[in-house]
Amino acid sequence: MKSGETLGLVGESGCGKSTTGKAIMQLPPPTSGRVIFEGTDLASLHGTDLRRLRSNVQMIFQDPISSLNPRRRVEDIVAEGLRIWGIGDKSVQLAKVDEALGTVGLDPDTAKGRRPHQFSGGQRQRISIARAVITDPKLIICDEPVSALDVSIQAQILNLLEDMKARYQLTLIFIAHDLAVVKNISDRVAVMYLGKLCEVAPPDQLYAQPAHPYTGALLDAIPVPDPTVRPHEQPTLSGDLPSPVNPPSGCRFRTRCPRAEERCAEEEPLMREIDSGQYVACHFPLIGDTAAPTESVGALQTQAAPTV
Amino acid sequence: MSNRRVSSRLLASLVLVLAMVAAACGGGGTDTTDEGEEAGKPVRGGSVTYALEAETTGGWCLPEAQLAISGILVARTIYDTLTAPNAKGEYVPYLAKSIEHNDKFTEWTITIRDGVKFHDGTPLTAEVVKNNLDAYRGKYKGRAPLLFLFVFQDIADVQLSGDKAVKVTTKKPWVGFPAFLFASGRLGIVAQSQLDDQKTCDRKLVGTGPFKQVSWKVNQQFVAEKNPDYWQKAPDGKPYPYLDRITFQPVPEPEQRVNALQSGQIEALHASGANEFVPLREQQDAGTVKLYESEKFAEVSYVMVNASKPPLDDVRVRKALAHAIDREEYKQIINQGLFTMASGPFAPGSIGYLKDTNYPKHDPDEAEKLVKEYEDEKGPIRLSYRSTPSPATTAVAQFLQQKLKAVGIEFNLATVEQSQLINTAISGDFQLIGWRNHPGGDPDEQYVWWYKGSPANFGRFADDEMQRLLDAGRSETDPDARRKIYEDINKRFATQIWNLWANWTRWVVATQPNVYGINVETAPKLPDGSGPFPGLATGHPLHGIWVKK
Amino acid sequence: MAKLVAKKMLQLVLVVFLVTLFTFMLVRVKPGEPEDLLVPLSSVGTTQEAKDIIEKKKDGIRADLDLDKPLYQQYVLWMSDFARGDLGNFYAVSSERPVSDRVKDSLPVSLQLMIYAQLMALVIAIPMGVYSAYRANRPVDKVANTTAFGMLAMPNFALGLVLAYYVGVVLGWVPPTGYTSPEVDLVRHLKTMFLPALSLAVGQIAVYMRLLRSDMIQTLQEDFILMAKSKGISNARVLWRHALRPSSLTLLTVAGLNVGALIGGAVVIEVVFALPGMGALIAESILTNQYVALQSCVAIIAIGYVLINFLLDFVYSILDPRIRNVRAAG
Amino acid sequence: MSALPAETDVSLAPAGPGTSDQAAAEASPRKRRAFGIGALLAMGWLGLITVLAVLAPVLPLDDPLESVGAIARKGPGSAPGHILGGDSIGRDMLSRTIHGARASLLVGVTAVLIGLLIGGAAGLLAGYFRGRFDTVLTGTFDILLAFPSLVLALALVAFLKAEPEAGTKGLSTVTIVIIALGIVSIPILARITRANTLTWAQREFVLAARAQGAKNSRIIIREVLPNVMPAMFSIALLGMAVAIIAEGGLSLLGVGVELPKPSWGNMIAEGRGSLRNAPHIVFVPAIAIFLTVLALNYMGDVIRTRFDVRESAL
Repeated sequence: MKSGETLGLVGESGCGKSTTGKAIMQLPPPTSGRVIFEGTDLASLHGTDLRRLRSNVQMIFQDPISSLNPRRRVEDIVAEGLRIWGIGDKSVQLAKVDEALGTVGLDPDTAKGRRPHQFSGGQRQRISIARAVITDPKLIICDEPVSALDVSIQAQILNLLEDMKARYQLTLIFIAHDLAVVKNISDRVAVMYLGKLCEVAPPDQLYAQPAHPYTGALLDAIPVPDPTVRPHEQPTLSGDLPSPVNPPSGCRFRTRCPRAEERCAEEEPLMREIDSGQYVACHFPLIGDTAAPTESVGALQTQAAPTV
Repeated sequence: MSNRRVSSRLLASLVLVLAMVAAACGGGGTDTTDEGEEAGKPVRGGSVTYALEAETTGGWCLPEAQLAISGILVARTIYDTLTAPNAKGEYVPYLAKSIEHNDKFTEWTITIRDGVKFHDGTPLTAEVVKNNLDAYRGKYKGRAPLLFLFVFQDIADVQLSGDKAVKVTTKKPWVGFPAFLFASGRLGIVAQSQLDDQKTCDRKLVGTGPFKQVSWKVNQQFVAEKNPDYWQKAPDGKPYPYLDRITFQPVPEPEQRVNALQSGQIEALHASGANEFVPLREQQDAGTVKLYESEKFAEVSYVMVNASKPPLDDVRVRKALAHAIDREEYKQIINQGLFTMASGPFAPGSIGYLKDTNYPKHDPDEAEKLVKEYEDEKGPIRLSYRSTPSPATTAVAQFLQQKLKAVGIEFNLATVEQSQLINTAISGDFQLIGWRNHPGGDPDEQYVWWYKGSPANFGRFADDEMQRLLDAGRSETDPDARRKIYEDINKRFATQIWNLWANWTRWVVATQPNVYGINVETAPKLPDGSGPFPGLATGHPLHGIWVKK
Repeated sequence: MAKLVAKKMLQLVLVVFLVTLFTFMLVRVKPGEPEDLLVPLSSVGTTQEAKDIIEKKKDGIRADLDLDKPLYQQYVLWMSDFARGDLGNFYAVSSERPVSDRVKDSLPVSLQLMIYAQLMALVIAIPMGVYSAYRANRPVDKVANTTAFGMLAMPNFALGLVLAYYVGVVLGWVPPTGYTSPEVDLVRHLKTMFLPALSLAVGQIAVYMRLLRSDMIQTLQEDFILMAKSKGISNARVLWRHALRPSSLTLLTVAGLNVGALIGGAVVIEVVFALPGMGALIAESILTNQYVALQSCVAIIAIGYVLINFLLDFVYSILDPRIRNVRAAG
Repeated sequence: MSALPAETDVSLAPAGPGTSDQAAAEASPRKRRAFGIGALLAMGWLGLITVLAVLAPVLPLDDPLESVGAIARKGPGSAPGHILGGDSIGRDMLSRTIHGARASLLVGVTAVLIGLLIGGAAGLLAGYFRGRFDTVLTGTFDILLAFPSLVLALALVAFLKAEPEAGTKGLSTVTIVIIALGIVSIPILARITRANTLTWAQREFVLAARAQGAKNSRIIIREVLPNVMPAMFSIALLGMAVAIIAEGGLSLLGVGVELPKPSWGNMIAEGRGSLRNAPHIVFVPAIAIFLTVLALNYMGDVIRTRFDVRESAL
């Protein structure tokens, strides 16, 4: 990942998106694969170093209730990062809290003394964002930050995240199960299936010409707000998600893939660039008729290992 | 018994114990009974459940057993003693046919009754009696009597005298010896099989008594059924007992016993606390229960002092305790005004009884003076008092504590389970302890309790004068001289304060109105034709009990 | 499944080992020589004969308890005796009574008390719980709830004392004290057990009722109840046939777990009502320093408790995997 | 009620597993503030009894240890100046009841504090760190829980009780009872704290705190503890109730708070022989226990409802 970039990470529920997010934070450390942050393998860090590094990476969570401590006041929640690292004295901290609350669109004076339950879901997500940005992190992992919110609020929060990104020069990883949400905010979109990336591409390219059958199916599932367009005739995705503990052999998607052939069961497809900036892990992609070469082109580590 | 006048009422019994469950004796109350005349003819059959104040967890391997009143009652259903006290308190032959002594009271010949059988079918022989006596005095293989050992220290030898008699030789003249063959009902004659039983001697009981053991579940019940071959014959010519079955249930909480009787759960109980006398007398007035109360040949309730350890080895401290306690208030508060306060160990009617022994009067100022005197000399007095955890005994303990605190004596309380209390006393690991002992009988029976160095001298006072008096009393044959000796003993207690006297213990046996045969008027006569013993301190015979249908 | 059984068994063995070890240590660590605690007669011997008797007694106890051996051997020997049913003795100056004798007499009493209390609690609590769930937040429910709270706050020993006197004596309905075994007189047995069982049950009634009520309220909101109602099935039938069963799982779990606790938990009640059960036996053992007996009795109860837990755990994990998870979490 | 804390925690068990945090979180502020009349009464009684207990030595009461012969066994109202009458040896019942509250409340509060400090801390750490530490701790507590609690308390009291030698002072009986009941309450409080910690420690705000680089100690104290506190507190209230009752049970067995110092438990034990002619000696302290336990249980319940405490999943 490049600094300042927004990466959208998309996939069905349970496919390992949040795990990827947490793995980056080493919460808990991933069982395999590596996380390289500014040239450091995070798995090699322990104790204070790890904690200090974590403060450079922040998370915004899906559930606005669970992610804020109900027993603490907003001021304490937001200031926590500063206090942990002893940044500034009390007045500096207070000023920073006010500033952060202000930038996320909350009135610091009324908000500070209250507790999370006195806020609406959208406001709570704003608090989460204020908490995340207060220590000037480099990377923020947004774990489905808007999926629990009303549609009207979703847009506000997405806009706010865009603003924040610009204001604090953030790098964002934006996790969502919905391709539509990430389309506008992402510089690149990665599609994940059962813990593996299957396609990475800039959003416009991805939406216009999905290469992986799974991406295609996901795109088909987006409701189109145009009554003249008829729903797809063929069912988009059938069957249940196989167990991630014991994934199918070869290509993980083959059990649900309309294009699956014998090879898919025997050989795991590797990630390759199929178009400029568009990478796919499929033997029989939707674009370009060429079957995948048998030799690895090698690009991205498949197991949740973005680099910055 | 050829010779006696002795009227011994002795007995000492060992270990008795029982904390001072407040005791009895209602200011000369009458020994009530309103039955007798309308009782009619005894009926055979039926059963009685009798609630006892305690379980005898140690069992009834008699030579070794530590029996309190409840245990004695059970022992008297299964076993017979060689002698028994009669209406006048004289010890007359019971299981023995006769008991004779030489002129110097140093040789006692016990002749065995013919045709008596143990519950296992074996006959009562002179040899079994000899073995029993040897077992009690610690000379029988396999039996280890700890306390009777000392009671019978003055026995020199026990020998068979022909096949129908046993001859006991004593080390010195022993005037009151027949009383010791009763030993408060503890000296039952045990069958040979039980005597030789090493494992289950405490729970497989075989005697000659009116009832045979059926079962014993500890803390639950002891069941005994009629012994059809019992040697004592009722007036109708058939053997006693009248009842088919008797069941003893230990019910330690006195109020529960009264409750059980009132609710018809049981037919009889015994009790000695003021808290029980009050409701029982009310029910007697209402005609719902029948009482037999007795303060004859009573025990005395008291605080036993361990005189072997400072500060209680100093007579001034003991005197201060006596002066500190308001005995009149004790009577009102603890005994609800019911029982007579004791002046000494010997109850009214007993040899040695004195109305006024000159026991220290309530005098807090004098007490305080003595305390101060002692403390200036030897430092602060700190005492501890042990009693069982029952409400009645803790009330006594707290009352005493208040009174002593008022004269500047600190005093802490410790509760000890009933069955541990006796061990506490024996081991001497106490300063003050609530106690009840010395039932009336022959005063010589108290010998082991007070003799210098005796292990049963729980108070551990070692007094040469007392030793001299006790020895003199044991062998003195002249009644007047004897009385004088025991009066001196009584006075010696009042000046030395080895015990702090409370009240004479009054016992009551309460039954359903249709139960007869316990009180003196309806109880069976003794084999020699004399009247039944009126005291209740060592239980009562059970073979004459019958139930009107 | 076999793996689960094996794992549980291993756990069981471990817990039993630790429980017995704990009991064993608790008694052995107490200051003072065991034989002196059991026969506190050290200072009696003024004569050689008496000393001999006492020493012989203590030697016997030392040999009996293997006191000359190291602690771990004592434990192993005790456990192997225990496993063979030899629970040691009650030692007294005049007797040595096997503890197993007493346990044989006491255990049934405690089990009876426990079962009656349990049954009584369930029989009263279930209708109360069902009805107050049905009438949730109505006056009936509030009264029932308040009653439950009240019952929970009653110290069972004080309740026992009061019941014994007022119900047993003043009203004279049932015997206020004592024990009659069912073989002797079944009716009387049931009567004597009534008040102790009730005293013990009162707290449980409240617990069970509240438990059932809250589960039931949830069940009543489920769709299948609505459907049953819409089919015109009578309220009573809906409550008893359709709603009770799914609601009673938690109740039965808790009731089952209480079984073990109740065996020993009735100590005070047994003392109040003069019932010769295990609780009274343990109290007696503790208060009279009969520590061999104490060791064995406590071990019996602890093992019983662990076993019951084990069985319940096991049964329920088979019946309902959700419970396994919940329990694992708890 | 059962004298067993182990049962009691079950007993007061959940109003069902499905109570969601959502509900609590979204309860309106006003509703959260309001206490019902019941809670007010309960707090009033607890406050009153606490104040009386604390102030007992300076209140114009009779000496609780001094007998007045004339009022022995006299019922409430029958002796002027002694509104609750006298006990079996004529000590003022009102004074003894108030002084008894000192001992009973002291036992209840301190025993539970011991349980909270040790059991609470252990449960918190076990629930937070899990792993082997958790296994060992849970195992230990399971063993302690395998003993019926009153039996364990009784055994501990017997164990701790030194033979009273003249002139020496071992632990006072109050201390012994407190320690024994404290030890008994440790596994119960630990178990409940652990269960609650488990659920809270998985919340995302804990993750967020770790993401911000907070140390475990800070997370436990700042993030987890405040949330587990209501559960601990409500169980602590129940625990106090149980301890007060347990002291009574121990008193009845003769090993409770040492006489003549009154506790509600030993007052009942003392009065049990006089139920027939002086029932008030049992009833007055019994009612005091009843009301106190009722109030404690009720407050525990109120707290549980307000904070939506999750019970230990038994």
